[in-house]
Amino acid sequence: MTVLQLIFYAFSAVAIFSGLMVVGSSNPVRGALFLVLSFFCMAGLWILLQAEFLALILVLVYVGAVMTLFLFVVMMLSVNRVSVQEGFVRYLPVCALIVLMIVGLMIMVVGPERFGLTQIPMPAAFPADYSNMVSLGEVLYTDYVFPFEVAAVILLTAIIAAISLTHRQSKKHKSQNISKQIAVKAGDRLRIVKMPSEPKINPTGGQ
Amino acid sequence: MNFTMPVFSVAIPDIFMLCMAAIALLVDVFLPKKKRIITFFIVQATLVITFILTVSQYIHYPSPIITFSGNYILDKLAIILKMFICVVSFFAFAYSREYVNERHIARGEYFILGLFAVLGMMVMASAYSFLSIYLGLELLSLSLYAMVALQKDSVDATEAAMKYFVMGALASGLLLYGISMVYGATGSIQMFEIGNLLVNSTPNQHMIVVLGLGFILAGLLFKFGAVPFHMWVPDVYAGAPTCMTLFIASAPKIAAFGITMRILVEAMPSVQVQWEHMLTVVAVLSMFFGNVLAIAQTNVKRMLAYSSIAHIGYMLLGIIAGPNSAEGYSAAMFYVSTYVIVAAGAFAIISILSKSGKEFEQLNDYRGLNSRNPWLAFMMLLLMFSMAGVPPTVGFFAKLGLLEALVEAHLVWLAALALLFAIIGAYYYLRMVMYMYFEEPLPGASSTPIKLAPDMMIAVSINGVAALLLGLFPSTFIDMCRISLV
Amino acid sequence: MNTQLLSIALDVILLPLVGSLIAGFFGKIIGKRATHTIAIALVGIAFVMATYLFKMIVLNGQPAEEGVVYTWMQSGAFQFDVSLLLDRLSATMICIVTFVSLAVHIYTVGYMADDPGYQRFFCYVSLFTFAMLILVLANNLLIMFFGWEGVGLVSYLLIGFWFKRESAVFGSLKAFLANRVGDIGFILAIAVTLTYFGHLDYHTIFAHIPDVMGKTISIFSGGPSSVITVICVLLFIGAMGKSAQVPLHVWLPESMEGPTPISALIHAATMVTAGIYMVARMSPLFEYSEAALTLVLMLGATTCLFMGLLAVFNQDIKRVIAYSTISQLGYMTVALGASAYDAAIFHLVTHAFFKALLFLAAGSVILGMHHEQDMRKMGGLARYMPVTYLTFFIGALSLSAIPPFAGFYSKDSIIEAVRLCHIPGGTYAYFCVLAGAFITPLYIFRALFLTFHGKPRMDEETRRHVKESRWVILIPLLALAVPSIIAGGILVGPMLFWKPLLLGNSIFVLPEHDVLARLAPEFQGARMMAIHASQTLAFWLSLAGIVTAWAFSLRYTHVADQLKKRFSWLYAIMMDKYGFDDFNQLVFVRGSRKLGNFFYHVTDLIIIDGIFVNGSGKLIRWFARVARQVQSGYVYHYTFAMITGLLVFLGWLLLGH
Amino acid sequence: MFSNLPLLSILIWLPVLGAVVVLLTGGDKNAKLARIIGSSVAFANLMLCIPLYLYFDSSSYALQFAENHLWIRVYQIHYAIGVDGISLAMIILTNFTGLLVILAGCEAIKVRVAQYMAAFLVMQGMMIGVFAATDAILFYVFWEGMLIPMYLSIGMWGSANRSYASIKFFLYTFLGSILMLIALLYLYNQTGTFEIQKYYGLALSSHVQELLFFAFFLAFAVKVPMFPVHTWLPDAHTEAPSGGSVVLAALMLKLGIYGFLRFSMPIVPEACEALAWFMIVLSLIAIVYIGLIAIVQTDMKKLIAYSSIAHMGFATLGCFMVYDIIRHTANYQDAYMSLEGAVVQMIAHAFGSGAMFLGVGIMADRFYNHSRLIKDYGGIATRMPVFAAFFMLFAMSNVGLPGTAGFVGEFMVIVSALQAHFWIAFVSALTLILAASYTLWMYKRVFFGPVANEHVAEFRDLTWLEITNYTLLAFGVFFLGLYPTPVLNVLHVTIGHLLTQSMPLSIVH
Amino acid sequence: MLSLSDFLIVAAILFGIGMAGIIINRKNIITLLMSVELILLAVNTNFVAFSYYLHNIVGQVFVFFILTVAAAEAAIGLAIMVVLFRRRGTIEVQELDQLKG
Repeated sequence: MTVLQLIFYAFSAVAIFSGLMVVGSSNPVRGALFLVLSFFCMAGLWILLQAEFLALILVLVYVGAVMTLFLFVVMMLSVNRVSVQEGFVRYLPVCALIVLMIVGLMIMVVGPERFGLTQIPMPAAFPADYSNMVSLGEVLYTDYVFPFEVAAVILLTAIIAAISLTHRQSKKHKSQNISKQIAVKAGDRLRIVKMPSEPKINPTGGQ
Repeated sequence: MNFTMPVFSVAIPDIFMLCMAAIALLVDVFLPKKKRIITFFIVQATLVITFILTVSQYIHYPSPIITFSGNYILDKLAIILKMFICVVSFFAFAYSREYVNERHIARGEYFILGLFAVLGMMVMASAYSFLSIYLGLELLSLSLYAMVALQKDSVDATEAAMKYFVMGALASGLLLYGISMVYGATGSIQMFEIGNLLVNSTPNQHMIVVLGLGFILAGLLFKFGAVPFHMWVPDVYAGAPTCMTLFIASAPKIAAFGITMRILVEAMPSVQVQWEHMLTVVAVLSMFFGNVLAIAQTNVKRMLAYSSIAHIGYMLLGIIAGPNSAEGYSAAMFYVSTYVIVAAGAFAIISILSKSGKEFEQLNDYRGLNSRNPWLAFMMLLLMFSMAGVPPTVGFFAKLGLLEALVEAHLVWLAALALLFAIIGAYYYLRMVMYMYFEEPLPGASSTPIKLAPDMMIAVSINGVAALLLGLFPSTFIDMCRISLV
Repeated sequence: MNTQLLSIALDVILLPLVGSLIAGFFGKIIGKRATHTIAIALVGIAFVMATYLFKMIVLNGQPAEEGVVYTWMQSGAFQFDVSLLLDRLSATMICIVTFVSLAVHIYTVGYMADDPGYQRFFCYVSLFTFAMLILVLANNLLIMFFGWEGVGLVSYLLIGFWFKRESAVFGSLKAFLANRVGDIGFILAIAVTLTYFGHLDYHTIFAHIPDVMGKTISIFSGGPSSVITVICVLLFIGAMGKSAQVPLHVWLPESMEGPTPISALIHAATMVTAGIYMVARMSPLFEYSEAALTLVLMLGATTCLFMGLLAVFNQDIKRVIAYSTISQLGYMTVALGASAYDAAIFHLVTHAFFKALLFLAAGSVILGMHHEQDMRKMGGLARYMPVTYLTFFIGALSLSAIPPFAGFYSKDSIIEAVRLCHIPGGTYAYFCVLAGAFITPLYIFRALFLTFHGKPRMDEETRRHVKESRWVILIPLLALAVPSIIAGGILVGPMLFWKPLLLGNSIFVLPEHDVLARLAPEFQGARMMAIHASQTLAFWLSLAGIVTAWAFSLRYTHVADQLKKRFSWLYAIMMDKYGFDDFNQLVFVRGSRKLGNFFYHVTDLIIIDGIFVNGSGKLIRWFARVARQVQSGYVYHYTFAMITGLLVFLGWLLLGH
Repeated sequence: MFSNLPLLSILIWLPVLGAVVVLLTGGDKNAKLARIIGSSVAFANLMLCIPLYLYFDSSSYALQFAENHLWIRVYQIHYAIGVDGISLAMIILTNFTGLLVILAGCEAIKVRVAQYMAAFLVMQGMMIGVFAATDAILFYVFWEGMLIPMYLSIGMWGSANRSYASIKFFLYTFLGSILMLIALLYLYNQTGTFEIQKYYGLALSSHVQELLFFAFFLAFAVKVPMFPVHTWLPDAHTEAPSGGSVVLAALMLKLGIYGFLRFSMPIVPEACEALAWFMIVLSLIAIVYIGLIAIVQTDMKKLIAYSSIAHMGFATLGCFMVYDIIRHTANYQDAYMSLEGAVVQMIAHAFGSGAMFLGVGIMADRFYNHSRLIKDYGGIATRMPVFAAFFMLFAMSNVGLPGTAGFVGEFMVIVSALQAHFWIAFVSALTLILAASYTLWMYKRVFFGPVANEHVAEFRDLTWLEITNYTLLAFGVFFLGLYPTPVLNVLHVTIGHLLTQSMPLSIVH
Repeated sequence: MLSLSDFLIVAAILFGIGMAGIIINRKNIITLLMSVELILLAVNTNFVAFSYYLHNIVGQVFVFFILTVAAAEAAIGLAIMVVLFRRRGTIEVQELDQLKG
């Protein structure tokens, strides 16, 4: 076992474990932290694949920004306490079975039979002056300028959406809503409740 | 570096729309609240101009142009899809105006996000690589999620948005996984290249592509809302503000059709047998469950949601028949575009009948609509019969094309099955008509005549009459669909 | 060819129609008086014309004429013309029809004077005359069928004339349906004829008989049947319906619910004889089918005897006469079966006179009794209604075949003819007609005695009002009485024996069947025939009948009662009219309704509608209700479904291929 | 003058246009105007039939007054119309009935008059379209399009159970016609055209022919309707307004027969020949079984509805006996009568049962709760003598009395049936009794007897408009009954041509 | 030596965990969002691995965009969740059942 393999298995194992913890932990804060862990591990794997730039981005953007956002929201909504999960255990076997089967199918296809080293050998090593970032940058602003622009628009959209969704309008001004006034029905204003009348009391006292 | 400068001019409509979206955004920010209606007009104007630009492209670019390093294509399909998208979106926004106005929905943001969604669809229409497809799809989806949630005071709308979002995210995850597989098998994400590379694929490649196909189809069918990836449809349609439902139910389906054609027909003809089989099952299930479940509904929006599932099933028939028939794809395109018009009309009627605080969604609300507003009832009638596929409405000719393709492709049994489900479907459309025409309105306020704003009336009339006129004179429309898919 | 006569014949047909239309459309406007004047005048003219035609054709011996009025329809190889045939037979018939019709028209003026449906009645009666004339003058089976159904319709309308009366309406329906059973036979006969002869015109049919004679048609799996026999049997089934032969006779007694003039016109003199006429008309065909003739003979004989028996036990004066009519029709049928077509027509003629007479007289009685028809409530009416009594008596004698009344000649000829015929079943028929000779006077004189003799049994109130009817009623009676007496004597020679016969070549008899020709040598004139009657068994049987009737109904009524007790089972059968009605009610009426109900409620409503139509709808709705539970609202269920779906597809795509 | 006009198109679209105009009159405020416009359009349409009849060349089987425009390029669908003898007869009948229904509606319909007029005018136009269309898809469009106004008219002006009946009607017929659509598409794939004429004499394997036959069968059998797909009809007829019932009975049922004549027989002759026994059996079932069911009906409209099914049995019988006849006699001429009988029966039935439905409507409109139950009536003849007389006439036509229209078709078919087989003729002749039983028994209970109750006692006799209507119908009944030649003359050549087209090779040789 | 399939298998497993997280999770939506992130992570790993072994930069470009979009997606998802929470006071998945049937 080479060092690379060792690193690979270690990172993979941790990544998978923390993935499981993300799904399984009952506390979202802990889940988020495990997610961060698995991101870290996967970033490690990416570096093994010589995608340094992306690995760094992953850590920076995800761990630095997105996960922080997650945690922020969790804290803000104070939903970190969670009620007991009924049904979790009951449905777990079925769900697990389905997922295992689907993963099994996937592995069957992507397994060594097709993607082993015999089929796809290790690629030739990059030249020494190879820079992942450069080669990525070269195509990003040329060949992929169109997707790049679209991605920018997506971000813009996300900004607009996030703001307009979470922004609460201040109720400073008061104005009439005429259509509402017109649409109102008598039944909305006054509800006549029918109640059983009082039992009749004999005024003479019943004697 | 062998970089060639992209032909920017082919993307002028998209670029224009993006610019206008930015302008609208800026304008909206600085407008006082009362004048925010201007945003609406800017958005609508953008759509109109984009439409015109696209039409001019139709004239100027008779042959396909692939540019932006293969990420972008401008062919007849893209142009016509864009035209449809613009038109349908225009109507969708037009209907939204009053609806949005009456409720606590941030109006400016709604239309701006809408414009971004339209932009996303434009990107989809022109996308020629998986990357552009994905990005366009996300641009569309993210806008839609947000727009559904924009009615922040509505329990249903927020819940719908949340469900839509979660499931949509899962679906794009599936799609991406599939894309990664195709990429892994071919080393390319560009439609044309993939198509070429897969022509002589090794069995290994083939297997991987099939796996990818399964995931990609799951993602695509989710966008269409086909069984078993349909579960979001009824909830989102019912929960979203009606004008939003109208929007979701209309233009995105056209865009989704576009990318489906690109992926299945242009990139993956090598696994045609597989996707035909899978689509067949999905189509049958969709037609069946869509139609059957619609029967059980009392909420009109939900009913139409299920009906849209069924209609997607029908549309898929065209794609299934496509490889073995001359007109299959164009029939599917005709079907989806006319369905979109009809569905938009139906949701539009619901939305313009709905008043804040009194949504017009239950079947019972439609009792005696004929005596309250005969014209509106008549429009609804036309739309319902069109959905049921009764001639001379356009729905019939749409089905006719599909069936013709199926018969040509020797799938007569599928045609028969489709029609059998159409009968089940006809039941609930007829029930709708029954409520409108045969029943007396419920006593009380809901028996008074309904007055509508004239622009709404005109828009609905255009929609309804289109269902009839496109039926009487469908030739041009069909030809457009054919041209785009030659 | 001289078609002048034919156009007169056409006028004869159309005049009553005009009368009918006037009475029907304008009756209310022009009033009763004008209505009956016009109707009577038109029928009168028709009668005069008919007489003229009779004179020209029969007496002067002008050749028969036929002609097409217009082509009704032409389809493929087949052409159907509205065409008329005026020959000796039809000329004779139109005379009788118009004469009886005229008598009834006049009689109606008195009989229906107070009825609110006066004009309507004239409309119907004239319409009936029209239809009957068409039937008679038709030149092909189809047009005959037109008339045939036409008279059926009018009969239906007339029986149900008093439509507020339940029994009348019921009777009319029954009459129509029973007739329709026969009509099936007729129309099938038409169909067979058309198929094998290619045409429906009489002369064409007759001309092609040799071609068709050997042809067979397979109906039963047992083996092929001769086409001609099939046609004849089917035609005869039609005749059975109209001419009330067993078992299709059931309607005739019920038809007595109609006004009495109708009973006289339709159910005695004219319509019921349509069947006889038809068989006579088709004699060339029947002659070639011994099987059919046997059937005719046997059924006629059965009808003759057994229906006569029923008359003996009936208490309703009109019904007695009605059963008598059936019985007499049986005689005619027997004559047909014996190939003595001329005798049948001869009896038809005499019967028309005396039966109309009897009916009208009975009507006079009923009118006098304020529409009481039960003979047990009559008695001793001779004193109050002498003219009626006299005419009824004449009719009864004629019916009883007492020489020299008209009925004698015709009936005696029939009995003699049957005696001589060699057709299978002849012996049975002979026995029946002889027994009939005893039964006939028995019932009619029983009726006579019960009605006109003995002590009056009506209530006091009625008795005070009983008086002789008005002259408009009596004139027809007297007018009919005359031919009832003399017609027989006059006609017997020319019609039956003297060559050339009165009906001449209208009727065709094979030489080996020609019983009348065999009788002819014995015939030495009407007077001699009457005198020789005393040597016939039939005559004595008739007398015995009269005596028995007298004995049981006037003298020894208690014996009758004792016999009734002794043979109560027999009496019960008689009272049940052999159970035909019960049988029909049970099997056909109730059976068809049961079947209909079963089909409707079980097959249609439960199986087709319930299970298939609504059932599939319900199934789908049920499934929809169940399936919507899957749409639980939970995101994890939704995604679960998605992923399961994906799994299935992946499994299928990856492993299945 | 008329030869240059697109007469058929005018006939089709004038009512539709009229419907639009009528709708523009708006609500019931302008009911009177709506009535006037509606009836004048219907009248104008009927008048237009006169040149149609006059200029029709009955010595030619070719399609006349033909118009042909390309409609949908992709599928080569043409707006192709034209008439032959059969369609001419049916078109005239449609216009005749159309006018009657509109006139009847003038009196009977009090609410949503404009919509009523419009619905029926559209229906009329569509039906003319069906009879005139010579392009399969055009035919189908009209065929189905007609369902919409019919559905509405049952549902909007029908009685208590109208929703169920209307939906049942719609789904049933929809179910029937879808398979036909597939069959048409199949043929299109074989020939590359939707022109019906091009389908004739197509060499199709017998297996395919049978499949096509059943596809067509379902469509047309539902419309006719034939046992066992007849159960929509009693409900639809019963619940429909009387005008709707009239259209259903007088015209819509005919479409089924027309379909058999236009599609099944000439396109798949071998299958028709092979399965003729099947059709004959079903027809006979219709005649007897349905006749028996009709007897026990308690609802007048249901009774007449069932009787309609039974009568249509004759039409189908007439259509499918030709094979047996020709096999037996080896002569085309002999089979004419069978087919012509079927067509005549269609027309005759329109008069008879149409009039009876109108009659029930007339009674029900006078009854306080619009009951159609036989037991609620009785003694009508006392109160409404004129009506009773008219109704008797139509009842007699229904019974098939010679001299009325009802006789002609039945006669022709029964007589032809004997050429096929004795027992077919016999069973079909049973209608003589069955029809008489149910019709006259109903007549007896409704019209005869003492006046049943105080509601009946208040009945007034026919109004002038109703008398006009009934006189028109009576004219039709007598005309066809006494002198069917003009109708048949139009048919001969067409029927002859149809026969040669519909004979499979196995018989011809 | 590490083969391509090793990476792909890890990715597949992560992908499965992500899916499982969505299916079995009944508690809060945050976990759902995180599961989606896991799925995207798996996909990204796929792309990166392919990119490396196929010597093709496109995979990495794709990942670049996925990361961008995922961030945007997360933002919108969280925003919607906030809106939902404000409206309903809960983000429990099993209480999102107003719309059904």
